Amino acid sequence: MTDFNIPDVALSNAQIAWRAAQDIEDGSYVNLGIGFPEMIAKFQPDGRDVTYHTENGVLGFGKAPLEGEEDWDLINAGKKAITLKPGASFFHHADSFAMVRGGHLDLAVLGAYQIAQNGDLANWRVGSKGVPAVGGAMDLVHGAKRVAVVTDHVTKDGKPKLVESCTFPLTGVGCVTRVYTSLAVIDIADGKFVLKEKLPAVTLAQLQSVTGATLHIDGEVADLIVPEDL
Amino acid sequence: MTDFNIPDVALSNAQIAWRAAQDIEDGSYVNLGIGFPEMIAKFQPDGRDVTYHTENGVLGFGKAPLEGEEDWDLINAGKKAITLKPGASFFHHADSFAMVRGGHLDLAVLGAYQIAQNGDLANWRVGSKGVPAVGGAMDLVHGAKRVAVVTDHVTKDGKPKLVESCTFPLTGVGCVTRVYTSLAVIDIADGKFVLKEKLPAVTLAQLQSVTGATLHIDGEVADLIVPEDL
Amino acid sequence: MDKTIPNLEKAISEIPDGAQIMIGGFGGSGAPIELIHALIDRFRATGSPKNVTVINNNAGNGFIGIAAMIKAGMVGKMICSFPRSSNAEAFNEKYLAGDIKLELVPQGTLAERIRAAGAGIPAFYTPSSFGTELANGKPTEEFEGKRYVRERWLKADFALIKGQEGDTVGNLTYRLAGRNFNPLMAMAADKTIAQVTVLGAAGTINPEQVITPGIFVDAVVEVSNPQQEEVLVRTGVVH
Amino acid sequence: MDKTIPNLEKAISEIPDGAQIMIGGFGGSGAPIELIHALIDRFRATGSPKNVTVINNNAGNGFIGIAAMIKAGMVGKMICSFPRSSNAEAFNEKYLAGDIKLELVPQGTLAERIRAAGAGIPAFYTPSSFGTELANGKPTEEFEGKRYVRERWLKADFALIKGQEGDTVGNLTYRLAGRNFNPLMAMAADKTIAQVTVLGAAGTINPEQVITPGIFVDAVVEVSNPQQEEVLVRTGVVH
Repeated sequence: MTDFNIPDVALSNAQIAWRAAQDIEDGSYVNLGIGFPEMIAKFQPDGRDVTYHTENGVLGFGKAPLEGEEDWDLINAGKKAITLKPGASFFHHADSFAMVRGGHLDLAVLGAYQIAQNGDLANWRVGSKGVPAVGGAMDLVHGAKRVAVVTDHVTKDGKPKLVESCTFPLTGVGCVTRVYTSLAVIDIADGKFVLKEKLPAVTLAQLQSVTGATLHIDGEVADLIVPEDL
Repeated sequence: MTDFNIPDVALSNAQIAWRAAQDIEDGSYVNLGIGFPEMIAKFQPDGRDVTYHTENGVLGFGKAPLEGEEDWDLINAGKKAITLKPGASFFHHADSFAMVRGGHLDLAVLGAYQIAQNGDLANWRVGSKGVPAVGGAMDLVHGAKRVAVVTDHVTKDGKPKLVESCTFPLTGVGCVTRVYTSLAVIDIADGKFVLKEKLPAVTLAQLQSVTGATLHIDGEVADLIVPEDL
Repeated sequence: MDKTIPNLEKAISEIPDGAQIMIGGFGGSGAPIELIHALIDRFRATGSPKNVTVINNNAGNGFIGIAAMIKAGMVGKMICSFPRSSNAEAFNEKYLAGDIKLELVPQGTLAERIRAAGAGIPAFYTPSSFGTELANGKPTEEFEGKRYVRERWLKADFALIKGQEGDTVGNLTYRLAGRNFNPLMAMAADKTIAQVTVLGAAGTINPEQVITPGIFVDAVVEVSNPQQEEVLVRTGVVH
Repeated sequence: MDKTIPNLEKAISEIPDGAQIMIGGFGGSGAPIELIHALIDRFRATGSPKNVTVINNNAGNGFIGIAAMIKAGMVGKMICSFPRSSNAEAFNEKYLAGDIKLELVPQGTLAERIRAAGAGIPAFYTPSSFGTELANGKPTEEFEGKRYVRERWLKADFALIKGQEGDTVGNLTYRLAGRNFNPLMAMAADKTIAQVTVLGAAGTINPEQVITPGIFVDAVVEVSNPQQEEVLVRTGVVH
């Protein structure tokens, strides 16, 4: 299916996270999904004042504490120990999801199994087997002013994650507006994937060959350039 | 219409309030409507520990402060200055009405223009003229485990306030379960007025003659006896 | 992310004609009197903002605050639960003359509609007002044998609120029963402007004691000796 | 109105077979471990309460708390948002064997359903889960061009929660992120039982700093050196 070897050129998770971090605006309120998206906070550009929200009722948390200095009553939604920044606050779960659902967050960044060209997201289970778990994902895809995804461009066995329509169970309908992948940055608008940036080493034809739906061009396609040493 | 002179025998508001106060249970949470019902707190029997709720977000308030010692940020729903008892708490309006609507109050006592035999209450306006105002009445009639009314038995011009069906705009449907009037104590059950107590000086026939719907007897009718010096 | 605004004039300067404005407070407690008066002063000086809709439990008392807004002629509509009172002449006169609109909402429904707007809940069911004229035209539904009215969220363009302590990132506490509608309105408006009696650096409020987290607040202005509405009303002060 | 209960055994003694029980906490924070363990001890000694339904965000971890309840065989059903995790074998085994039921609820919807129960709101609309399999069979509705799912309140017979400071009339505060679902569950259960780390006389908590007003709490028991769930899980403690 591909005429190029994706692992030779694909960005690492850290590089994808770095690219996503560049778009976090100064003064914004942001929720980073559990796992891979959490890494984005590490790459927040200097000089930007960002307030992080976590579903379990904390606003304004900072870095992880040193090992051995954890207070396990102070954790994030991923159950990791956190610290507080000045101006932090605690609140109960209903107020926390009022922040999510009520449109108070500027940005939520999530992981994905599949993203459809209409913005549908599938990220909570891949079938009907095993123990299902949904957490806050179905809430986070609604309400935040911007919902973005960070993901490898293809699955481990090379199948497209950007598709015409999702085959895995949906997390939300028409909710994603930007996808940061290991090969490209793609916006979703009017039911279409619109290519904004791609790795210089990958041709448009190559990128299309590993994408499950048509990539549209609307204006310039910039080079996706990230630090090499991440 | 009446063969007796009501003012000769009718209880004063203070006496009605005293009678209502006898039924307030130890350990209960109570909301007393603005105006006449507020008077009930004065007659709370000794030894009963009652926590009063007010719609504007205070639980556990006590007597009015001395004149000149008011703090006007510490008021009840009637805009009167209050004081706090140990164990009081403040909360916002949504939490306050969660207490009301969510069934957390044991008792709400309100005033009335009319009460129907099915428990309908009309107490917020008498027609379509003037400036309407509803406040918390439409919420208070729902949720409290027991909703009672204190009222004169008849209007100032002698018309029944206990009626077959209300002619004034309704506050709530089928919500009142006990009425303390200037002549009697009447329960509402299964769509009927059930007479529980009446003034010894008033005959059943006399009481019926000033009541707009049939008074049913179910078991003993006790004498309604209150302190004379109120 | 310093949300501090240096003065009242600047804090309310962006409110346009026709804005829907939530104003905190209940009776004489918790109202942002200085913000309201700054808005009236702007209207008197410039004619704007005019024809605003005000959401509050009451419709103003005496000659200050919301009553003064109404008297000044800048309010086209009130959304409230209890406009009637012994000294609410400003509203009464305009209402009886047909010069101001009124949407009357039961107090608990008003609070819940505002909270719903802040929480992204477009509609909910409440037993309040079922079977009354205030439920006319609204959908109803039965759950477990009890009947309920469906109510919609209530949003605003701006909220003017009053806090006790505030910090530069917008965290707030409230004084006594002055809390009332203020934390709810902070959640429900596109832009929330808070006057606070004590303004500190981020972190001066214990994170466990924050009542309104800063995410709900867009602008904070310090008014260190705020006027108390009830006292102004009782002493007949006119703004 | 002293709501103090002298010990854990007495605090949980009235919970019957088949009870629907909300248990506060999120991950390793804010769980009333001692109340849970007292309930397990009672079940082991008497066979009751059996076949209970537990409402919590998770389905227990390690060999303590809710995981130990499940392992003990007293839980017939879990209502939660995130049962899956790296050390949730107790639930996983029973679930995959078909020995425990699961109602999976998105986390924000779970919180709002509990809050709705406490607030007397029988149903509300949320965008969460619209168009997903978790909305199957639920009514939907469009408001201003966006589609929503109607969700019902979620009540319980009992809530077991953990506070930091408590007083004899049931007022509570919470420690850090240990707050989470605890204040909501306190509102939504017929009977709320709170363990608190510090118990004081009525009035020891500043009324402005009360997080859960006592009206929502029926019983308070002091556990002055509570175990921390995450530490128990990480050290492999078995109850």
